[in-house]
Amino acid sequence: MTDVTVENATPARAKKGSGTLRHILWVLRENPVTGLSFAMFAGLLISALIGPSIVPYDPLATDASATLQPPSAAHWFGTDNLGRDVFSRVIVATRLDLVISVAAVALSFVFGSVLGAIAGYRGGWIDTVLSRVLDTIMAFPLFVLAMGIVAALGNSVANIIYATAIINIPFYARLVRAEVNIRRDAGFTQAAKLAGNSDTRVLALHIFPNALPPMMVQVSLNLGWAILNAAGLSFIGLGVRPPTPEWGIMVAEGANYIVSGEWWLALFPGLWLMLAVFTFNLMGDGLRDIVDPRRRS
Amino acid sequence: MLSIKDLQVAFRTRKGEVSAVRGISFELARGERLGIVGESGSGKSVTSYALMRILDANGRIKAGDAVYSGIDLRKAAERDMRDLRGREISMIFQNPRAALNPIRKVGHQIEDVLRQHARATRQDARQKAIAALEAVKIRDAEARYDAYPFELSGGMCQRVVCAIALACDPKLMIMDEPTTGLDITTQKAVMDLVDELVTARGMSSILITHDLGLASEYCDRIVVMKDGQIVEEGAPQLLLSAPQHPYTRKLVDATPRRGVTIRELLPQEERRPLAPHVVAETPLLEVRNLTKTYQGKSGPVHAVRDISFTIREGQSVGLVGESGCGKSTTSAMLVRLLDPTSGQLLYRGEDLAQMPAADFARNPLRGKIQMVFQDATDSLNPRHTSRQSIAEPLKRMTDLRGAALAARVEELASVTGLPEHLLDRFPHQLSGGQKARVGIARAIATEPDFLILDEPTAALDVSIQAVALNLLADLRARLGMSYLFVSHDLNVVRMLCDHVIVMKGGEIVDAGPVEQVMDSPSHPYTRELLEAAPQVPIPTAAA
Amino acid sequence: GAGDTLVAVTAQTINSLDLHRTGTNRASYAVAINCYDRLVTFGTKEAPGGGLSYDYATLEPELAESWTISDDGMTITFTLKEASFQDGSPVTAEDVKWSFDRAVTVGGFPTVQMKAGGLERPEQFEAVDAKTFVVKLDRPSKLSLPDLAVPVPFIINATLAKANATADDPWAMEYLHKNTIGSGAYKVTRWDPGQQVVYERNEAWVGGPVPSYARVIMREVPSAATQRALVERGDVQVAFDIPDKDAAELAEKLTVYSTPVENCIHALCLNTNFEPFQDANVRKAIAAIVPYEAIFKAAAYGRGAPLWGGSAEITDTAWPRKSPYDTDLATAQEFMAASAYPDGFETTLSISTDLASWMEPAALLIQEAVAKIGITVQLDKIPGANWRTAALVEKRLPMHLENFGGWLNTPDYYFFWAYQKDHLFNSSNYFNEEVEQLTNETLHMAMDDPEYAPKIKRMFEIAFEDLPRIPLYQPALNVAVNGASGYEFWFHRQLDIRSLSPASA
Amino acid sequence: MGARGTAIGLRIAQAIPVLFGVIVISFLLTRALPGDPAAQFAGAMATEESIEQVRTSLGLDKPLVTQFGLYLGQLARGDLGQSVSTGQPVIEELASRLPASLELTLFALILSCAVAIPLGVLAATRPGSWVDQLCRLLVTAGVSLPTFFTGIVLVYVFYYLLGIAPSPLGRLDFIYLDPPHVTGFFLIDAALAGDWETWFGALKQLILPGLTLALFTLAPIARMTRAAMLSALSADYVRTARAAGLAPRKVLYGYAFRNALLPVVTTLGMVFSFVLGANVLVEKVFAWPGIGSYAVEALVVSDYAAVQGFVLSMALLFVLLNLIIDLAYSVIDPRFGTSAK
Ligand SMILES: Nc1ncnc2c1ncn2[C@@H]1O[C@H](COP(=O)(O)OP(=O)(O)OP(=O)(O)O)[C@@H](O)[C@H]1O
Ligand SMILES: Nc1ncnc2c1ncn2[C@@H]1O[C@H](COP(=O)(O)OP(=O)(O)OP(=O)(O)O)[C@@H](O)[C@H]1O
Ligand SMILES: [Mg+2]
Ligand SMILES: [Mg+2]
Repeated sequence: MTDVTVENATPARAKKGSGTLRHILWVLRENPVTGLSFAMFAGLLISALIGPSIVPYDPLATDASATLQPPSAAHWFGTDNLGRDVFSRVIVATRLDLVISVAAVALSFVFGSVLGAIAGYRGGWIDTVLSRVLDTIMAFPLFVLAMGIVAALGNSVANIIYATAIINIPFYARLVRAEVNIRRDAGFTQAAKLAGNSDTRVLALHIFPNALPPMMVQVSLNLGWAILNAAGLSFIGLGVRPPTPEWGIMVAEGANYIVSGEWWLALFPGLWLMLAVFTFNLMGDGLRDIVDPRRRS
Repeated sequence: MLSIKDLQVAFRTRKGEVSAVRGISFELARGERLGIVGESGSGKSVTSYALMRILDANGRIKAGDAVYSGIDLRKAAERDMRDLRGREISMIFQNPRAALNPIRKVGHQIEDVLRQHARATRQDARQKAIAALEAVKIRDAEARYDAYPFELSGGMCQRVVCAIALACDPKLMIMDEPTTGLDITTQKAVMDLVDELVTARGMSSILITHDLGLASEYCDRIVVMKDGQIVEEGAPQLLLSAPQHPYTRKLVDATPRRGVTIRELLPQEERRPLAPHVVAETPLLEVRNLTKTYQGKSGPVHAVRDISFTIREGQSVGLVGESGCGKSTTSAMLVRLLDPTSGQLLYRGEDLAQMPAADFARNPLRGKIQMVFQDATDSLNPRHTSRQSIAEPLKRMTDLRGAALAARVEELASVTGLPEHLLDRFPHQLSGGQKARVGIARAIATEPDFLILDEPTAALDVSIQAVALNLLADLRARLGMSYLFVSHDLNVVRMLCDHVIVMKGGEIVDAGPVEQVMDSPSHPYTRELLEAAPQVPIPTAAA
Repeated sequence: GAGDTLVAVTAQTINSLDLHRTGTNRASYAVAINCYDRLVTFGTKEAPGGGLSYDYATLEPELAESWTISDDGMTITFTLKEASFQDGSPVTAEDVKWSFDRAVTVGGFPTVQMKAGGLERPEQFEAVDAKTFVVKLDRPSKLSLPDLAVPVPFIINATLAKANATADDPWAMEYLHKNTIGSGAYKVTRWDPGQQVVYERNEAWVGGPVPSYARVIMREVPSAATQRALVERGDVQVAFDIPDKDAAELAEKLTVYSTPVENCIHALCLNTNFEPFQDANVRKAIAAIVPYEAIFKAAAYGRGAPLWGGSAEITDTAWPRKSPYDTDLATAQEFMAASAYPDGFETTLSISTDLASWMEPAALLIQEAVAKIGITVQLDKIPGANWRTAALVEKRLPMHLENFGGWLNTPDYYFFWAYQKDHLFNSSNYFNEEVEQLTNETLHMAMDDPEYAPKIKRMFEIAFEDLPRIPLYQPALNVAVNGASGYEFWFHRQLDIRSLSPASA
Repeated sequence: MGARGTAIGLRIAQAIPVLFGVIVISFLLTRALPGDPAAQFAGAMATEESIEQVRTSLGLDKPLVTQFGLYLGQLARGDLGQSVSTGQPVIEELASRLPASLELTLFALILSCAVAIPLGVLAATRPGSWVDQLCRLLVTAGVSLPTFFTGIVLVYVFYYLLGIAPSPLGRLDFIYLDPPHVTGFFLIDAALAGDWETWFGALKQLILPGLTLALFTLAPIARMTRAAMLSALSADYVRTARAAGLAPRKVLYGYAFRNALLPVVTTLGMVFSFVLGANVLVEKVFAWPGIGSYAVEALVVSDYAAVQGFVLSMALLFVLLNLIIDLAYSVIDPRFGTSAK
């Protein structure tokens, strides 16, 4: 009997694994836009991972003899005012920008989820207090709050991440709160309690995962936002430190060169920035479908 | 008046074309009341949408003819169809509250139809709308004109929907499960009203339902649908007493009614003898002065007021009553998901009410008191496969792990008749009956002594309900469990339970052995309930 | 009509109409210049970069008709012109006294600047009669008269001011903050903080020739690109203080004046409080590795004047002057090898966010260059609000860029601020006894004093030997002009609108 | 009406702790800013004493708690203090700059709604079609562009290269005079004064920055409209309306769209407050004299009163906005304020 079940269980489990993979592939194939966005994301990831080792020039190396060169075969995206290769800088910046956005979103995801889940599940005064605190953050002009935080803490990558995370927390918390709230008394929640789960387990393992699909859409929007936010901070001089290449700074600095005709300085980083944000935003629906088992057939 | 020939409807979906209706034909004479019955998904609704040409964008009539009073419904221009809808043919849908625009005054919604079909002008629209409301016997129609749907009860909403449907004196009325979601007493009142109006105006009607009782009570002729086809049609009496098609027979058999045993709901070939269950004298659960008061926004809500009863070991107790009478609240307290405001819950003499519900998860008795939920879909975590759902209580409350756990899950699946290959499916990939089985398997996983069944079959088709009820009866006999069976279907309670409790407004108004309470009801409310339930005029299947 | 209106754009914000007020920023000095008169002003000469420049060497009357200096050099007597304020009342010596009293009393920058010319207390000023005004000095100083030509000692309509003064506010700070009540060439008729200042001509001005433009609008446009577009398209006539790069490129299409700012040096400072920089060889090694040429190109786009590769021998007292250093890896390596840090070290190079446009490219190039001699440099961008405290007050930045420029155009004045112990712009914490003494001696000494030149040359020698500040280049003030003429450069680096006229005229 | 009144009263009451929280946080945030405002404002040449003097006059020598107490007292008198860097009372500056930001934001939102809502409706009526996908791509591209970048590119193309847009110099070209101040909104003020030349002048200035912001806000509005329309169109009441023979227009706009408006209004409110905060960057590009650029300048120089005043006014605006949304809700949705949903 035991042997039989072991044999049975194994293929079942194996089937389940490939089922997930098949599901992902199906989601990607089903909607061309989603498929496209994931392909672009893969491209971004690859350039973040191996970009620094394949770029043709050292992104920090200046070259006084080749400043402000328009795009050419040697410098695909041209060079900047110090003769640095814009293409190399754009590619190398991918990693930092992804790190900033992913880290910021991860932080706000975790904290926002915990806060929102507790508020939504517990209700009562905890909910009231938490909601007021979140309202307070939301009542701030968010970009200015981020500016204030970075200005106060100093403009390091970590602080940019913290600032971005803080201003995003309310969005996650509210979303999770609402999602948890509607499932607080759902049948499967009660069933989970009947199965001997403590409140914490019910919340963490049964209710919360069901809030994931809508959160994925939020995550994708926020990933894009985080990059734009960092770029905005750079624009007003609160970005990461030079000479580190970062898209926002490159666009912000390059912006001053547009009118003088050196359009490539802002255009290419801007294009990459836009491409990344675009990719993130488009990925939302796909991500949601992937984490949503109800979309499986 | 209406003649349909070989109608076929198909939908384009991601998985290719789905044919929902595959060549049905029927005729409807002037003044005739036709019933369409069949299980869920058999194409009843789609047929009616096709007649009205209001199919979803991905659906289309593939073939066949539908002619209404000489107009070819399939070929008619959209303009003409629009003119037809509401004026010649009207529809009423299930879930009346959702069928009304939530942010528009009901009077205006009636006016919209009147004005659209030029039955009213700006000046007299209001007056005609009020007249339409009065026609459906809404009290104080003048005042209701300005009401929004959320300010009305379910029954009143359905009357408004009727008023909209009848506003332009249509010749044909299509009712798609008009009473689902309504209380049994309200259901009767609404159906009686509609029937009266339809008859009085000499209209034809089509009643779509899966309740044979309802159809036989309010229709002159019934067609039975299965998988997009009509399998049988005829007068109710004839059809019900001598069903020709096996499917019809199955349907007729499965319909709960007076004087049949639970086994007789099943198709004949599946009726194995039912092992008797033993009711001991020892009380398993004694409920004493149980009270639950919610702190609502507008003052306290007394959901359960001071109820007491006893459930003995092996006994099945039915709990009936109208929506909102406190059935679910009571069961939630018994199963220790909810703390009572006051009162005692003596489980084998131990007062469970002393333990806060929040801590009960760690109590060894947790596994002994389990529950099957009203809505199987809602009670399964959409992210868990059947296997995970069934294994959950075992993992939490037993030491079974790995292969032993898998074996136990499979055993439970086979006990509840769930095919093994369904264990790795997610709830949305299961049918209603299958979901119900998963719910039951999960509830009995820890071999509880006491099982609460909160309307476990309410969302199921009759034939599936029949199987589920029999399964429960078998399990009871096999495992010697006690049941508290919550339901509003008195016929079901009669078949499954030994004892019955009738609740109203949070109080127990009547209680006693099933036969006594049901056959010679003493309390007027019990009588009202019994009368409202549609009775299937089938002579007890002799065979 | 458009002909008598001039529109100028600048990135700077004017935050007060009163230079004496605490917190008034540099851009606001323009108001004092254009709307008020001083007793004297500087003459005009041809500027080195083209166009006109003020001439430190000649003083000309503005409100004063004439002046005499007593033989001991301690008393200066001014006779005032027949002038009237913009409300019609005559300008009297009392007004001058009240204005000077105000400048030396209110504290902050005006008081400090007055002190530089030896003007410290109200008792030093006397209104002898309506048209005669006397300044008494504690000691003769060559800086006193020029100090009266800087924007600070501007002359206010004292009667009107006093009428608007209160017990809490005896100097009518609130009133002058929002009103210009002078006798100058223009008055401010409209001030939208953060947006624009509108000047209107005072037809009765006697301080100089009546300006051509009846109306001048100074618009604040923070974006350099926008400024450039505006002036290039001719929508504005003057883009004031534009970035070097725009200046370099616009020069091909429009008239661009890039005047090297007198007595101003962009320098790399090495803080002697930090160990490696106490080592003269390290300082020299750095001076020999700095890529001057590249910095001048990348940070200044060749605008301004180079300050490297000069001759080792000092023959004149011109300042700023070229240092004897040039980029030379071998020399740098030699110095480094000779130092206590042959293997290099790590340090931080700080720049200000407010001045990033030149500091950042310069810092990046320096960072890259010094890496070649083993010095690892981390760049640190300090918020503008923090910069002054960190760099100048606390002097806690080991290696940083600095841009001091002295208003009074003498080398001793520069040394006073930038090389004397604890003085504000001595951000390197430099101390050298001989320099202290030389500076003190030369500060008030007349420039034609025979002792003056040798002492100054000695100062230069020491400065280039000790190298607390490595001169990079002399910056330029860039002004693009499209459709106007008569631009004149001033040491205060604000736009003097009085001399401007339409190009065709 | 009673229930609505109570509900709105409740919202106002709920705003009080939020405002207090904002006051505390903004106070602490400003104190945490780097830089010594006293040193900053004493000027480059200031001496120790003059810095101390400034410190005392700004009240920065007192302990934090006392400073906070003083600040609260000031607020209670309706005094937001004086900005040190511009030397103006904060409240006056906000009063003159807020309308500029509001006008720009509102203009951008109206522009954005005019495009996004029809686009969303269109996409919802043809879900999955190429129109739908194209809409999605377009609006996503819009929201992917950093606003300052879009702004600069627009200026470059439309002003510098083509010369069709007016110079990006704030709210009004200098050839016009400001319209007489009534509301502070130039378009409204000029219209009130009947000065159509100025009105067009002001409109021309609004177009590029408005477009920049509108591009950025298309996505959330269009997406929400689409989603809300989709769910409204599949609702039972729409089917009822269709079965009753109502005209498609009536069904689409009278039934589906009005219901879909509810979530769209919420989104609009969020977008509005977000854009008002994000204005900063666009204002910088277009030299727009709004409160965003004011806040940036103040923040950079640690101008406490100005930053605090800005944050507080934004918070008030936020509260007001939520109230307006609630009001809009209560107009659209009769269920507002009752527990029914
Ligand atoms: N828009 C649609 N797209 C695809 N398939 C559809 C669509 N609408 C209905 N169907 C399919 O058509 C079939 C018939 O559906 P219909 O709603 O008519 O069933 P029914 O008999 O009314 O069932 P119930 O009693 O549950 O209401 C079902 O299999 C359903 O899945
Ligand atoms: N959390 C709650 N707060 C306030 N009132 C509640 C709450 N839960 C239930 N009630 C009220 O208590 C009463 C009893 O509800 P209960 O769910 O027990 O009814 P029920 O008999 O199960 O009805 P149904 O047949 O519709 O399931 C109802 O009036 C309900 O409105
Ligand atoms: Mg149906
Ligand atoms: Mg219930």
